[in-house]
Amino acid sequence: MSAGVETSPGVARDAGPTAEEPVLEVRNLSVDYGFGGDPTHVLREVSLTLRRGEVLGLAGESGCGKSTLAYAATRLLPPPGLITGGEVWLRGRDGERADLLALSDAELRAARWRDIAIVFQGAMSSLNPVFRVEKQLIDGILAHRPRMGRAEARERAAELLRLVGISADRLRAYPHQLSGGMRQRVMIAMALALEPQVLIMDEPTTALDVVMQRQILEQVMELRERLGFSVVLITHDVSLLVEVADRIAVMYAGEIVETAPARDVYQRPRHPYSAGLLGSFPPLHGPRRELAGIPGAPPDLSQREPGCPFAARCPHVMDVCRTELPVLGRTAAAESGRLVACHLHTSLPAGEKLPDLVAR
Amino acid sequence: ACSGGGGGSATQAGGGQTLTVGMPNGVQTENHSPFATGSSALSLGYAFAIYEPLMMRNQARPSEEPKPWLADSVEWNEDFTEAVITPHEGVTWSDGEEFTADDIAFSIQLRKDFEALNTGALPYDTIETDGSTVTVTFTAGQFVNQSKLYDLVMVPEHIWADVEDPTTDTNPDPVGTGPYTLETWTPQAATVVARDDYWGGKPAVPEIRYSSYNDNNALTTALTTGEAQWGWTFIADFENVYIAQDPEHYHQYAAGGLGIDVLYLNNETKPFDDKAFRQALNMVIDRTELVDVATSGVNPALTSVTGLPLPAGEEFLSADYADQEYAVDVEGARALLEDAGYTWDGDALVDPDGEKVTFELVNPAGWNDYLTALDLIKNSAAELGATATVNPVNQDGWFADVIPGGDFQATLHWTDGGATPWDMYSDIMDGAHYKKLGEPATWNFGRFQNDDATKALADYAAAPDDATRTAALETVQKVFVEEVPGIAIWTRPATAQYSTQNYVGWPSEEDPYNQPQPTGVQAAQILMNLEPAEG
Amino acid sequence: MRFLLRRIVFYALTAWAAITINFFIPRMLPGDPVTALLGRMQGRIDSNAEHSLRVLFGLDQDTSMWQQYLDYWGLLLRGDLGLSFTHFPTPVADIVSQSLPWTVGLVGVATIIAFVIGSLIGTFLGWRRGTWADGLLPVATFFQAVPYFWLGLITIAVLSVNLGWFPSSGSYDRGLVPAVSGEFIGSVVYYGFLPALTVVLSSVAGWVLGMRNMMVTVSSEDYVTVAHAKGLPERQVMLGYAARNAVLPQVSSFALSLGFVVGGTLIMEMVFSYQGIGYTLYQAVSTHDYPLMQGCFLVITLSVLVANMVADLAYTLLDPRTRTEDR
Amino acid sequence: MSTSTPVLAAHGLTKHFRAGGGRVSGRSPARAIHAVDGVDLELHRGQVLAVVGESGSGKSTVARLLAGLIPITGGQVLLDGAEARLRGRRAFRAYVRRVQMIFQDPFASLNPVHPVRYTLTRALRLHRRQSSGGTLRGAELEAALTELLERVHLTPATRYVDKFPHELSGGQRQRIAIARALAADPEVLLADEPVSMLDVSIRLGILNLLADLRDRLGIAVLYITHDIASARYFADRTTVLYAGQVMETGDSESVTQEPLHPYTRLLIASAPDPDDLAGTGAAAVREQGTGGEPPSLVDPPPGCRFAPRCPYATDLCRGETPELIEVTPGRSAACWGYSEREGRPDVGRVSTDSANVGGEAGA
Amino acid sequence: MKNQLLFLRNGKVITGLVILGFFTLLALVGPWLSPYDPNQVSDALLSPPSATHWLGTDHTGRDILSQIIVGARGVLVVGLVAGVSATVVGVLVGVTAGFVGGIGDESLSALSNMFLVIPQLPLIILIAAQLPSAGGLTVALVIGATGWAWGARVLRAQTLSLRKRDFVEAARANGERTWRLVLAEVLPNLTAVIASGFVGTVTFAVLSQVTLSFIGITPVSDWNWGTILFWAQNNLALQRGAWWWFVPAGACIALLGMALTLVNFGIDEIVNPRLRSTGLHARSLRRRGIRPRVGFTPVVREVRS
Ligand SMILES: Nc1ncnc2c1ncn2[C@@H]1O[C@H](COP(=O)(O)OP(=O)(O)OP(=O)(O)O)[C@@H](O)[C@H]1O
Ligand SMILES: Nc1ncnc2c1ncn2[C@@H]1O[C@H](COP(=O)(O)OP(=O)(O)OP(=O)(O)O)[C@@H](O)[C@H]1O
Ligand SMILES: [Mg+2]
Ligand SMILES: [Mg+2]
Repeated sequence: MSAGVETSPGVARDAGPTAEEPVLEVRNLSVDYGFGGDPTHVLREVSLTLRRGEVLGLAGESGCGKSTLAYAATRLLPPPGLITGGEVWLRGRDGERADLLALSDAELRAARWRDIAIVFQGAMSSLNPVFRVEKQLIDGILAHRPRMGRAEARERAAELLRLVGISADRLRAYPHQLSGGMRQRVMIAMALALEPQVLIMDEPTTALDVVMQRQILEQVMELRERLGFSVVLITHDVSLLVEVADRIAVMYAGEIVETAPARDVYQRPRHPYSAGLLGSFPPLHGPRRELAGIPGAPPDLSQREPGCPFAARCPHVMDVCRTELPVLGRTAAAESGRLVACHLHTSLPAGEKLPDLVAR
Repeated sequence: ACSGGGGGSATQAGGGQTLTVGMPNGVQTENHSPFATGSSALSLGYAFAIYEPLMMRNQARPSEEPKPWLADSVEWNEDFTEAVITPHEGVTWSDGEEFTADDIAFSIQLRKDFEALNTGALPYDTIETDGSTVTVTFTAGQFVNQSKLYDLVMVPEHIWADVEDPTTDTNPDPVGTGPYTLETWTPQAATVVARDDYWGGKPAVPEIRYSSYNDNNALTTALTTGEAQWGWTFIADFENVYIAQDPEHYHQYAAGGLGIDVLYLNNETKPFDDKAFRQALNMVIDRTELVDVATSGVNPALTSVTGLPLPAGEEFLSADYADQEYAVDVEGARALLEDAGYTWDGDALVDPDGEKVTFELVNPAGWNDYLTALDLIKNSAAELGATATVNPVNQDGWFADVIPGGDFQATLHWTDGGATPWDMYSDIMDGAHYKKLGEPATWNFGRFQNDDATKALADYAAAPDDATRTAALETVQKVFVEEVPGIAIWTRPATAQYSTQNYVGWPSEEDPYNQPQPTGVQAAQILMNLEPAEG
Repeated sequence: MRFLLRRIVFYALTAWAAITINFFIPRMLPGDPVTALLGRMQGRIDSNAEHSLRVLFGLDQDTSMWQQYLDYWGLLLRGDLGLSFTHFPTPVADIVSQSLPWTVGLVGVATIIAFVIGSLIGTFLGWRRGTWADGLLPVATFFQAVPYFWLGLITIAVLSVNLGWFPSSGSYDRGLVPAVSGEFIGSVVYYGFLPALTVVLSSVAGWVLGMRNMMVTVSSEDYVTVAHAKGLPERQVMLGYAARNAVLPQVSSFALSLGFVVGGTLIMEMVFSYQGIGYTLYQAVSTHDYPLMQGCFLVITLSVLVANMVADLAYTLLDPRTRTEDR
Repeated sequence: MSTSTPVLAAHGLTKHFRAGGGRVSGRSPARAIHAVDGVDLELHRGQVLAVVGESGSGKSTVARLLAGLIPITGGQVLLDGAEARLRGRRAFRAYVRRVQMIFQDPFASLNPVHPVRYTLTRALRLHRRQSSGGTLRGAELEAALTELLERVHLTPATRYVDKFPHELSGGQRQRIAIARALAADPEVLLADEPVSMLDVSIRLGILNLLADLRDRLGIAVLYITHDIASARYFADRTTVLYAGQVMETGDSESVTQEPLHPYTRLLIASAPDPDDLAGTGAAAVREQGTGGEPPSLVDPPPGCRFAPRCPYATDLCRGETPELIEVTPGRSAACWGYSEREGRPDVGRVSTDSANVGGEAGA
Repeated sequence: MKNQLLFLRNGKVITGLVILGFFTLLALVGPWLSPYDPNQVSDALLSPPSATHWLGTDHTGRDILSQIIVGARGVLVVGLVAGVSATVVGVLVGVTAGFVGGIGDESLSALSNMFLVIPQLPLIILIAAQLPSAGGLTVALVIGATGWAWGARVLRAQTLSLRKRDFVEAARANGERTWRLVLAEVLPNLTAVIASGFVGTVTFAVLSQVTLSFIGITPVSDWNWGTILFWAQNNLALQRGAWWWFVPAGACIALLGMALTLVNFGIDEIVNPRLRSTGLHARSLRRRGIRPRVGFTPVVREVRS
């Protein structure tokens, strides 16, 4: 398992303007739920690259495995989750690359938070209700910087809170004394405590209303600019992603079906599912348009059929779709920075004009 | 006396070993009163190492003359309405004061003044002292109650005269004439130590610890492990469980008195309202088996058809029945029933009215030996074709309702001992105790009515001369044997376990100088009889 | 602090109810202490003396139940629990104060030990669920289901009678007089070991199971995952985050389980001839010693109440959410 | 604007919850959560009224008040212009026959232990009579069941009737919930965030279904959401709620495209907008500078409840509560900025839609 | 409801149910199965297990196996009756308190807390000892009357959370009557909780009854396992080395209790799915050498072939 790097199909070296060396590289990650005779194969050989300073949006409908991907990459998936294959290469602040899945427990523990921090989907419940905010901020810092004094750590905690716009006197508060938005921000402050390379945010704002959501995301983006970490932002709200992310990866049924720069995805979705997703939410501005939606329901992950998982719902379905699983690859047009897993595009002879899927 | 002192370890004082007496009486509270029922002194028995009686009866041989103890003599008049008590000279209280006739008079007066203290219910009339003797008169003849007077323990007037209410006083600093004084007291154990100035000489056992155990099992364990060396509790299979642990030293002695256990039969309800059936049942009960199985052979079996325990009752035995012994006779019993008009339907016995004979045997749950006996009696009844069932009932209910009200068909109960068989027979069949069914009776729970017997019992108690008494007792025994008012089951002996490891001189089969239990007035005698074991 | 206020009202109410139940139950039901007493004496008291006993115990006067209830309260408020029938004329208060410390001491220590050990094992099992540690569960269920007295008696038979390692009965060497001395305290510990051991053995399983379940629930809470994600040392996650929160429901059921514990005590004291309040109660019940019965039951209930209050307080200290509940 | 009597209307609807969970019979009556304060609403046949507002603004409370599930503190609910009678079981049942509610969460609003058949049969039996007059049963019931499922596009009906909720997808569950509401043949549907728990792709199906019901059956729909874009798409009229009070109301298109009230503007600016290439939305939010949180409902600020967060707020705003002011026909806003009062704030005209800047809103 | 029966796949539950079924069978047909009349005295006094007496005899030669077989009924009947009565009261109080809320809830939960705090066994002893004839049924009812509080408490909490659930509200919005809301909407969702409370109470009742019999508070005439131990203890079975008199009855009690606890495990796992998902496959995991861990997802590369 040498670092014979760029063989994975998920890595596109020639990506757009933010092209830099990847900080996080997920390769062929597979995850099962259930240990028994018939496990659910939730993730199938998922690959993903996150570059330095980039905001990568992970979109897809509920249950397609976005959270699973985030948790599995850090080995935080609770039982009965089981990682059945793949590698997760992380380049630490010191420049060392390491496969998180191959690290010993102690090494992994050391890497967590220092290099990769997560804000969870249920960030509201991510704070231990019986400890003061201060303690929870500090113990993460002290666990990694044992030589730092308590007072110094406390100083740092106050600073972190100010960073996310909460006055330092709330350090002495218990989580239940904070509003939902404040708790969320405390979590973000906590995640940034050690200035990690990668910040994974799993639907950090679904429980909040739009005003709060906007505020928090603004803040994160601003901090990213200041501190230079990369963000994986998970949500199924595509319009949000299009607005804030640099690149978007669209997941469907445990697979990444398309990755491309955010604008490209929005304007020219190449995968029929991406197109369906984009055609499902009404625009707030601009002309009212007919909304197409996606008929049917996502497949049952525990009973995978051969072929493209989207085949049953796809308006462009072809015979090959039902028998052969499309792999993530360049489109025939070889668009820069775009990978798609769809026979419609990948099986076309090179140079052929790609079908336009956009309903608008 | 509770000087606390050195705190006491297991072995101290004069090289002699501490003697541990065990009682299964549960948690104790500090109360050294020799009067209050339930006081720790009475419950554990150390009261009897501190306080002594007037005369020492041999309860193992009730007919023996009582020995002088605190009284040199007790003289009764002809009709037993007056007793003249002469105190022993040279007795001192443990606080040094001298024991006098006034103390005796005072002690008896206490019983008269406070009904609650008169547990023997003696009908005191006058109590007078003339300096050297005390004369007590009664409102009725006390022939049968002599022993109750002898057993009265004496308390010092100079202390108790100041006690406001002797019925409730806890007697924090007990002063008695006995060989021991109280040393320490804890809820688990009371320790008494020997007096140097005891009138009977210095006791051989320097220290006695009266330990309280929560129940029979705990005490049994303590006795078998040697933790306690003297006590009494029913040990099933005592041969194996107790004696076999140390056959050389462990002993159990059952001193038969005149008390027995009786299967009370309800003479006023079916089927025991029929003499024939009572007789028949009496004939089929196997008393040897009962004793062996139910009491592990502890209680001596009754042999005389008069129900009198032998040898204690030897001299009261009516000549008519001198040689007649109980014997199982199923055939005879069946014949007897047949004569009385009983028939059999298959195996089942049918009475002359044409009803099947069934009855219920009750006793409190948990009274192990009794219940086991009932089970065996049930089997015996089955040999006659009668269907019996054993119904263990709530103990308190049994005491409160079943027994006094006569709400049973047959039940086991004891009789008092006493110095003569009068108590025993009176308890079973005295018409003087008769109460209608449902009204509480104090004795004669079976509601037996026989004028001859009632009169004979009255005569016996009041008779001035032995001849009258003998005649009366003969009548009583005749009625008992012929009418079968209740079925005598076994002797109810006073049993105790003791170890000869450290001390010898205990009452035993060979030397039955008294009954062997530690709780009772005999304790003083036993303690004074103990000697260190050799080696 | 509304929370505590409410609890206090509740405690007052419960105390009142306990006192009232306590008064009525023995009186509403049939049975008579004198006959019971006579029975206990088995012929040692002449039956003619029965009447004198009635006079003594004040059972012959016919005062109304209500009057008795009022009198009862009057006495209670003066700290007077009456005189015991069977240990006549010892005040019930004396008997109770003589036996209560033993029970509280032994049971308190044993229960706390059981709670601590059980919670620790449960923490471990819950944390390591799905491993060999799960094999301990059936053992735990077995011990949870064993009748206490059976366990106690077998322990006595083996450890005390056969091996002779421990005394089989009593709360300290019978030759000793209670004093603050090394010898006496040593003796108390030595004598208390076996009873405590059985109490711990039979109650530890409940805590193990409860704690394990709570651990399983809590360790999949987000904040535990966050603790992992923060890279905290495993011990800190397990004890500081998971166990710290999982123990909260345990504490509140600890309080409520004290009632059960006391029930177990009663049997323990009977089996080990321990001089505690449970056995005293049992004795009182079987002799219809109303005042003693009432006294014991009352004191037991009140001790459980007090223990509950302590546990409540501990809970409030442990869980900040209750402290500010309705501020 | 339709001039017909609204089928369901609320005037000055008010709901105060007791603070602290309301379980303690405490002596502190002053502490109340002003969840809804003087809300006016009108629901017309064949129209959808959207109620938007951030979390905790009282949307659900309004719905539950209208459904008669919680007692009203103040104001009136008018059914067909007459005061609705909710007291007593008969009256209540008659009321719910006409006004039905759909709950936010399709995963929670169906009892997991009952199959679809039970859920729907109960609703049918409660509200429909057999043609002969008795309780609905037998073939007629079966037919009604099938018809109901078909109405929510769950065909063939037989495939669904015997399923348990956990065997259905979220969208299917929500359809069952809607079918249950339709069983009563209601005139009003109160849909409390009917799609917020659902996936983007399923959302649309449900919204289309509701629109279809409105058009086909002429049902009046109250559509509660905090997704303002869907209000624009789906509702005829939109009412904006903030801290229990109506901030603005008007036809959906103009409310979303030319918001009058500063709060509505904030809401719209905050909504993610992929077409907003220039990031004007974000800029607008930054410009509005509206940090801070919604006001405490226990002690609502005097005056306009949005004043503490409003960049334009003046002393007037902070001191006096503005009434709804009709700005243009059919559009009103509760903002002093549109009044003629002394010291009114200058709310200007902030439009977030660059394409639509020309639209005028009389100030 | 396949999901609800899922717990049957659990080894623990199956073990529990098998043991329980065995004892139930004994309780039903025991008197016909028992080789002897348990009261039948014989000559074989206190004999160790033998071909004629598989579990030996007691001090009067009664067959202990027969006593255990016949005694099963007493134990189970009391457990059942106490369990049922306590559960009924618990459900009534708990669900009512949880559903009505307000002052009714306050007083009902105060009541049940009170019953929780008052020490139960002493109270039972107090009551049982006073009753003129405390037969098995009486004891069961007393246990039931004092043992409902725990269940009520749990049920109240559950009902409280259920009452606020949308589906109850939805049914109400549909015009359902209150009693129907309770019976048809709330109660069915509580079955697992009720069942687990029931099993718990039965366990407690069995242990209480056995204890009461053992200390002789209740009649020892009806055979149950506590009665056997009562006789054994009173006749110094342990001191006499008669283990066959003491051990089997105690083991039966423990086994029964264990079976009930195991069944309860299964029910618990329905109530708390987290317990289930982990418990279910633990063994198959171990076989594959995987240790499921919190916080460190196992990585098993070779699995997918
Ligand atoms: N413990 C589990 N056992 C079996 N399957 C599970 C388990 N947890 C999750 N899954 C399944 O794994 C799939 C992916 O779940 P995941 O939580 O990653 O989805 P998601 O994309 O994050 O969805 P959401 O947007 O709702 O958060 C889902 O289909 C889910 O049903
Ligand atoms: N039963 C209740 N008791 C006390 N307060 C309540 C109750 N129900 C709602 N509230 C309060 O009333 C306010 C409005 O709540 P409501 O549920 O109507 O908001 P909402 O607009 O529906 O929010 P969301 O978008 O989160 O559903 C909130 O502050 C809430 O805390
Ligand atoms: Mg997710
Ligand atoms: Mg809501």
